[in-house]
Amino acid sequence: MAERTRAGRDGWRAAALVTPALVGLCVFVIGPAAVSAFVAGTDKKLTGVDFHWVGTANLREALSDPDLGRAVRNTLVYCLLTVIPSVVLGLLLALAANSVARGRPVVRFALFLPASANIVAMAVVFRYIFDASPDGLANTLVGVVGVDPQNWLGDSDTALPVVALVGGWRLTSFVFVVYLAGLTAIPPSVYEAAEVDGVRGLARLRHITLPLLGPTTVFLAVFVTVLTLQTFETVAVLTDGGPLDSSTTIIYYIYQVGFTGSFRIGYASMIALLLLVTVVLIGAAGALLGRRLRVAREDAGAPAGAAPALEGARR
Amino acid sequence: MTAGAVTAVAGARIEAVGIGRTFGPVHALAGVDLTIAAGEIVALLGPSGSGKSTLLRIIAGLDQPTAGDLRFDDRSQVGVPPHQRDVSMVFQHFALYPHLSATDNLVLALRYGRGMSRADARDRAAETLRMLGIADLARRRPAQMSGGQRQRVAIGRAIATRARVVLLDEPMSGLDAKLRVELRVEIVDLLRRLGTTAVFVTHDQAEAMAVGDRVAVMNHGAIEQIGTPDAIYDLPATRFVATFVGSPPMNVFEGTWSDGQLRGPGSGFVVPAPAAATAVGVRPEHLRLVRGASGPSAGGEFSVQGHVVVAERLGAERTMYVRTATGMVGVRVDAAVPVVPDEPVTVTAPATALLCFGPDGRALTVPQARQPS
Amino acid sequence: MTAGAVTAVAGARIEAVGIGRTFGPVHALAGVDLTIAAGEIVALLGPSGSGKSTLLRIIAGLDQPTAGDLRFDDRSQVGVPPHQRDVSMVFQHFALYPHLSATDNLVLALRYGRGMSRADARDRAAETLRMLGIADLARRRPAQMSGGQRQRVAIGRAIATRARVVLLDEPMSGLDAKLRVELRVEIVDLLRRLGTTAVFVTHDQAEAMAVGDRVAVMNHGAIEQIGTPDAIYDLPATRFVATFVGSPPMNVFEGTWSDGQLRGPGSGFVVPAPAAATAVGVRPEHLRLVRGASGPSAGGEFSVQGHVVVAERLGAERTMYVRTATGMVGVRVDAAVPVVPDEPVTVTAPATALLCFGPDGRALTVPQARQPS
Amino acid sequence: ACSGGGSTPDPSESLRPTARPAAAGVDDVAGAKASPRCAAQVKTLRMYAVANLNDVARSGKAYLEKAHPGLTVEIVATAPTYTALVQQLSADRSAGQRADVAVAGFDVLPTFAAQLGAQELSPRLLRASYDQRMTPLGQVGGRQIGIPQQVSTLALAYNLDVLERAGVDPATLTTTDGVIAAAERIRASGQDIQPIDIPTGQGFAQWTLNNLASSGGVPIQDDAGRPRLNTPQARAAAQFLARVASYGPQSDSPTSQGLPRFGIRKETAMTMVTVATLAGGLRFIQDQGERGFRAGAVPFPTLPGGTQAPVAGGNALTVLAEDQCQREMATELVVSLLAPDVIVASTESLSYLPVDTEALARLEPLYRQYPQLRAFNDLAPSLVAPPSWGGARGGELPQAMSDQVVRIMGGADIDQTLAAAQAEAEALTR
Amino acid sequence: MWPARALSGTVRFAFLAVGVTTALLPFVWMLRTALGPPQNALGMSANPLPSSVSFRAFESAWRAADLGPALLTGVGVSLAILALQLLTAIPAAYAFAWVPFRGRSVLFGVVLATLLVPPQVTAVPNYVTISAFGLADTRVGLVLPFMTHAAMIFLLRQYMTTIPASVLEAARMDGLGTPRTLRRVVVPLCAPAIATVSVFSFLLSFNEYLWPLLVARSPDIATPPLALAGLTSRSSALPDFAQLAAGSLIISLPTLLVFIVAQRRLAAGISGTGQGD
Ligand SMILES: Nc1ncnc2c1ncn2[C@@H]1O[C@H](COP(=O)(O)OP(=O)(O)OP(=O)(O)O)[C@@H](O)[C@H]1O
Ligand SMILES: Nc1ncnc2c1ncn2[C@@H]1O[C@H](COP(=O)(O)OP(=O)(O)OP(=O)(O)O)[C@@H](O)[C@H]1O
Ligand SMILES: [Mg+2]
Ligand SMILES: [Mg+2]
Repeated sequence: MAERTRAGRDGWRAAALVTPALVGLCVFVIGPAAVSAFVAGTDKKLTGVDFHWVGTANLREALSDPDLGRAVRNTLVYCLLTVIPSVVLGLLLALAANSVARGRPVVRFALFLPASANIVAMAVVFRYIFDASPDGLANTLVGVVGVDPQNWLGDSDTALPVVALVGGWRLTSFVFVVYLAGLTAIPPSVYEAAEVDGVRGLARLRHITLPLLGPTTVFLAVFVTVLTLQTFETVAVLTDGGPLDSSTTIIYYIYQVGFTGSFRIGYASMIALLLLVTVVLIGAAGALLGRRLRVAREDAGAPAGAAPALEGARR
Repeated sequence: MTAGAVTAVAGARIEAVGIGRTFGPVHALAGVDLTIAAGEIVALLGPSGSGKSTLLRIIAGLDQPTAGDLRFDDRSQVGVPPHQRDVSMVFQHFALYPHLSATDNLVLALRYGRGMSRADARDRAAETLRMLGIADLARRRPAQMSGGQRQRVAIGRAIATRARVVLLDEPMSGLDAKLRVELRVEIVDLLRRLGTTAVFVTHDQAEAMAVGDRVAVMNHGAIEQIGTPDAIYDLPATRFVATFVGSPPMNVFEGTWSDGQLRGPGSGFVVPAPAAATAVGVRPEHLRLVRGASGPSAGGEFSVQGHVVVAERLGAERTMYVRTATGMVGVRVDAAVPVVPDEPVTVTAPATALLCFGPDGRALTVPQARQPS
Repeated sequence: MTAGAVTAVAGARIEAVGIGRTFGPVHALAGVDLTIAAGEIVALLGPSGSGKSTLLRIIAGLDQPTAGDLRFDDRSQVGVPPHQRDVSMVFQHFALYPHLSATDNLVLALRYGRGMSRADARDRAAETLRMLGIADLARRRPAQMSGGQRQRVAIGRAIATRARVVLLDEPMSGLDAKLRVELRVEIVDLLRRLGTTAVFVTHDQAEAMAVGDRVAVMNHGAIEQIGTPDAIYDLPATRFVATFVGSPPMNVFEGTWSDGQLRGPGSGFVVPAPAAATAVGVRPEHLRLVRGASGPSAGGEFSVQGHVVVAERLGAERTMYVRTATGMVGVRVDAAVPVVPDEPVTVTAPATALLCFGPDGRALTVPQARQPS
Repeated sequence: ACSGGGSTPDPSESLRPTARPAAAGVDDVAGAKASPRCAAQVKTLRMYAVANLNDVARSGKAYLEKAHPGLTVEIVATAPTYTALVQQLSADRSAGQRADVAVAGFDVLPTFAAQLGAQELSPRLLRASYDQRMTPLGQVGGRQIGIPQQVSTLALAYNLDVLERAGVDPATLTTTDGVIAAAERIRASGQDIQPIDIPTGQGFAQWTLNNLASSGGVPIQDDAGRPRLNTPQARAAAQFLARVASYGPQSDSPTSQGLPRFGIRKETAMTMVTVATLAGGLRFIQDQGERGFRAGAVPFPTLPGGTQAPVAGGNALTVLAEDQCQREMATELVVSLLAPDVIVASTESLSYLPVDTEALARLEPLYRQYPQLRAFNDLAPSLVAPPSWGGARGGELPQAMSDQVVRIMGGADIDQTLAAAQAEAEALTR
Repeated sequence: MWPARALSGTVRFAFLAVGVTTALLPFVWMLRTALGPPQNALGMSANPLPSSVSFRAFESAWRAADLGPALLTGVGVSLAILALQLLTAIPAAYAFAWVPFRGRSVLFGVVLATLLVPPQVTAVPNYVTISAFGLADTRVGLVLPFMTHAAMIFLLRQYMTTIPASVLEAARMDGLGTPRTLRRVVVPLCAPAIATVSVFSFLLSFNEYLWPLLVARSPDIATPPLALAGLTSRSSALPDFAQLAAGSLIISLPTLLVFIVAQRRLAAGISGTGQGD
């Protein structure tokens, strides 16, 4: 009885608290997403007002669209090239920056910069760093090791890696910020214990620091993946998805299909819907798997809740 | 803990000579001299901020002294990193590796600090956990253990390496009062059997007395007194030691000295005292409670009057708190003595039970009757 | 704390009837009955997880019972939100608002919970801090205070509202042993003068005994015994209470009963015991230590043999731990008794000092000689 | 004009030859003025332009608001590109917000006609001095959807210093063969410079291919609007482009990359540019003084034996208003924006081909300053309308065709790729 | 032992130096382009110093793109968005962290899933909504669709779970009620996290491009990225790179400033705890 009134009161309280946010999300994200899910079944054009229900035509087209296939592949390559290196580099930089005694603010400031910069503004610079000219900065650098000048952004072999490099440049900075925060949260006493135990250097990194950064890494894995999947501006300002669609990612492809060319917003919505469903499914599966693993691990040991009971039995 | 056979270790002799440590303007340690015999257990006792942890960390090698020398068995340890000192440590709040099982917590130190093979390390870890009676915890992580269990694992980690010196920084903090009492008996027993030299930091005087072969009482970065628990309790060298050790603490009464006598304020006590005494102390158990107000004391006996405020039952006895003109006085009485709040009483003590302190806080005379037992 | 005048409060009478609280499968409270008189201080004592906090939170209104009724002065409080109950609380680790000064910590509760004007609230806060002798802390934030100072502010926050019931959940946790002892005297004195009803949760038996008018010993979500500290100590109702209260704890020896006698294993003790007794307990202060091994006891006297293991000096006395065939035994001896490790000794106790327990852990007889003092 | 070394002028000015306020009006155009009834009725008029047409649009606004007191002309000129403009228009249409006048790039005209509700305009309402040869460029499927306002086409700029050192006569740059021969000689002359650069991004590859094919008499779109990429002319054009690509990396955009490489960094001897960007580029090169060079420009070469039939680029003014009165007012605005004064100002800032003969006369000082520009005005009669691809997905064709050309320039088999391009084009225009 | 330490120190230093250089390089380049003469703008030499220094590009970018009003608009809009996001996210985060209600985890999952919806597909429906309220081409229209951000709810919730429960219970005992608990206790305790999410929110809003493109039609409410894009397109002849670089630097200033001011707090806000002391 009491439980119920309490739950009821909490229910109202919760409703009052989440309503403003939910209204915002419903009106400006979920609602439009639902509209877009509907549009995904039509041949609507961005430019036009008339449209027809086309059933699963868009879905069938998407499933056999070679350009979408390439965009998916490009996205995976892009993720591979940005996520892992930037997480590794960001971590290493954070570890290094965390251990320097002097000049830490300078290092921190410099490494925060890329995450804070406006990518549209930075594009001007990056386009010329990766200029095809032999005098381009990138070409000058690779020239030092004897590599011929490359048409970095103009060659379908190098465009995606270069875009990924720029994306990674920003992402590394973001990862750095987050890992630096994670590192400061590790209690120093654990490190001191390691020091006395003689667990040092790489062993310390492997057995202590990295495992303790686990939660931060999980957080990053989620956020970085979302950020990477949504990569749009980096592609737009550097290559427009080209040359030959070699740097078109899924999000950019959605833009291309729905906002340029023949403005097929219906088909673009279908792709967006597929993307959303896929990622949510993967995320849900991941969460489920994570829970399974955790449960399995706790079964192997003893459930946390058993500890007090055992303690009592011991007496 | 099982009393299983334990490979004994040759504990190291520790010598600290004039150890100082400053943090900017703060003198955390101001010239500490301390010699600890091989295999001895010394309790470092002192209030918060007195420099206990700092001294321990310097012994461990986690911190470097700004002055003085530290020697283990006559080898200077200054500049030697912790893992080369053959010390191990139990940290306040244990500092277990939260992501590792009990076994792995031990294995890590053994493999990387001692270079043991994985198999050997596992064997040693299992043996240690068994010895501590927590073999069934082997696979649990710290979050899945109770406080007492964590404590045992932390101790296991410290002794598994068979280090010649074991340092314990408030190893009982955060544990139940009851558990603390139980565990400290076990820890001391274990350390004794291992034969390691041990330094045990605590700010609980009862714990220090119970655990240490000798107790070093620290205050403001210096050791005020070091001695056996008996010596510390019965022959405190300073007023600080006298009041810090003992629960309820020694009652200290300020007075003014003249003509070989110390007088309390108003119509307070009058007791014989050596020159320049400024205060006199009496332990609660040396005080006697007399019902009703009585006249001033005779024959050098200590006596003050007051009213009963509150009483605390402590096991077989009771501490009666009496409000007097010179402050609250704690008197140890038998549990059978009835408590009547606000009852006027007189508190007396024989002259032999008194301890006088000079203006610098040092104890002035040791009454003949009181020798360390 | 200054003994300044305090506006007294009419404490509320608290009645808990069959209070139960389950968390899923866990029975945190299993039918608790408890009546606390107006103005009384009850200490809730019990091991970790015994349900002390749960009971306290139900009294506070922070949690709702799944069974039973709670009444303040005969008005049921079920469903009444905490701030309408006229209770206040001191939390474990104090739970001060870290971003607010001492004054503002108090003002917040007064303004919003009691609807006082800003000026009135400030006055009351200042008055309360003055009363607690920490007026100079008024503008400091918790991070800038020592543990003891925070504790005082937390108490100030609880009493400033003049609530009729003050609840304290391990209010001393995290404080120095020494400080705890000092502060509890002050707290009790203050609560007495205020006249509020108070429930004081602790897992430290010494604290519970010192603080409570009555002590309620909890175990597994139920109250095993409630009574004055003397009753709890001298007439424990169960084996659990007997061993949980007292430090060092009561020694309990398992035995097998036959023919009106309980026999220890091997050539252990033989004592007269009521039918179905399974164990006998003796407090350390009732045991006597006899040098050397002696024959089996005569005349119903309790006697076991063993070897001295270790001794702990505790103020005027010493606890000697003796390893016997039936386990480790703690014996309270005078500090003057010398300690010779491994010396064979016999430990004896008069029959009047013995307490027998049945298979369910309940105390079986109360020896005549032992009445609550 | 050639100031030599001296002080560096403000480049932002040198890059925009002249930007001056212009006066718009319709006084001299019979029937262009809205009826009094409509003038009284219409209170607001919305005009959409891309950012660089902001100044032009403002002239029209100034005129119209003066001519019709009480009228407000709202100018939306925040879109940086024509595509962005279409996005804005589409969003407004979805929201029920109507546009009255909009600027449309030639390649999005079909979208304006089919989707955005562009109205058919009457060329009869134009000034007599309007260059009638331009009007076909604004037609989609035979309907006059827009009135060309700024018209441009492709040009080849060259570094005369380099050419002379290599012994190349710029007069030989009229055909693709001549260009290739010149490139060979430049390469042979041992100068550290890329002989030729033809930017391919943003649909320019399709434009170049079409331009060349068209010079052979067969543009890549037939009169019925069908793709025609498997012709010998297209093949010859593709061959030329493939050959060009062998001289080094080709730029993406002519303005942000091709011209800077040519004019600032002097990395290329010849580069394809648009006429519109020429004046700014030439002036910038001149202003570099010592560090500059002699730059020339010719119309983009034809296929061997071909004739100049350049494919036009640029934009047209369209009327999107459906309501009769709104349409009248919108038309008046469009006509006013085609006033010679506006054309002059617009051409001075960006060297588009003037669409008004009177304006042409008044631009004489500009042509005296940049004689290289004069030749392009002669192309007006032969200008060819850009392809306007129909079908549901025709809008994607320029990019798709450009990609195919890029493929060819990247070394793909010409016949196969053109066949694939044809197939793709047919599929998209179906 | 010592040499090994020194070596690892050197490696670390070298690594950091490379990292810092890589991070700074594009900015140095931009500055060099903005300060140098136009002939120098695209000189690719490795020399980071311009051959001569002049600030005229900054002045001309400022004038040509109307950066003054644009910056004001950008900062104003971003701050308004931030305020709305905090107002909506703080209560929601609190509910998700501390108020149990049925379907909480599912709802939280839905909230998180909104992070995955591409802005491209919501843009037009949102424009329709905004227009329906007559807010197209207004600053309010620029602000409103961003009134809530799931990432902010998520981050704040994570942080709020580290507030000791007893502090919130103390507030309950004190009778603060939920709104006051939020304002007087939760918000001050979450200050580090709020600072952190504010920085990220400001960053995102200030650099937003697609939405202002659709909504901001009058040049006087153009946001900085839009103004910069206009700068690029307006000189559709040869772009003035010095001017562009200068413009880019100018519009990067507010976010840089925010980062400089907030950098100390950033770390604390992401994974610190709400313990307060
Ligand atoms: N890293 C440090 N920087 C500055 N001052 C320090 C540092 N470590 C310790 N101190 C200061 O040195 C003094 C002694 O500190 P220490 O930690 O040794 O005391 P402690 O006796 O262990 O106290 P506790 O019982 O609280 O642990 C204190 O005044 C403390 O503030
Ligand atoms: N919110 C909860 N959810 C689930 N179980 C709970 C919850 N709160 C308490 N419990 C369980 O109820 C039992 C009693 O807990 P409680 O906190 O009251 O013990 P306690 O006596 O206060 O212990 P401690 O001395 O450790 O504070 C424990 O088994 C505990 O695990
Ligand atoms: Mg310490
Ligand atoms: Mg509790």
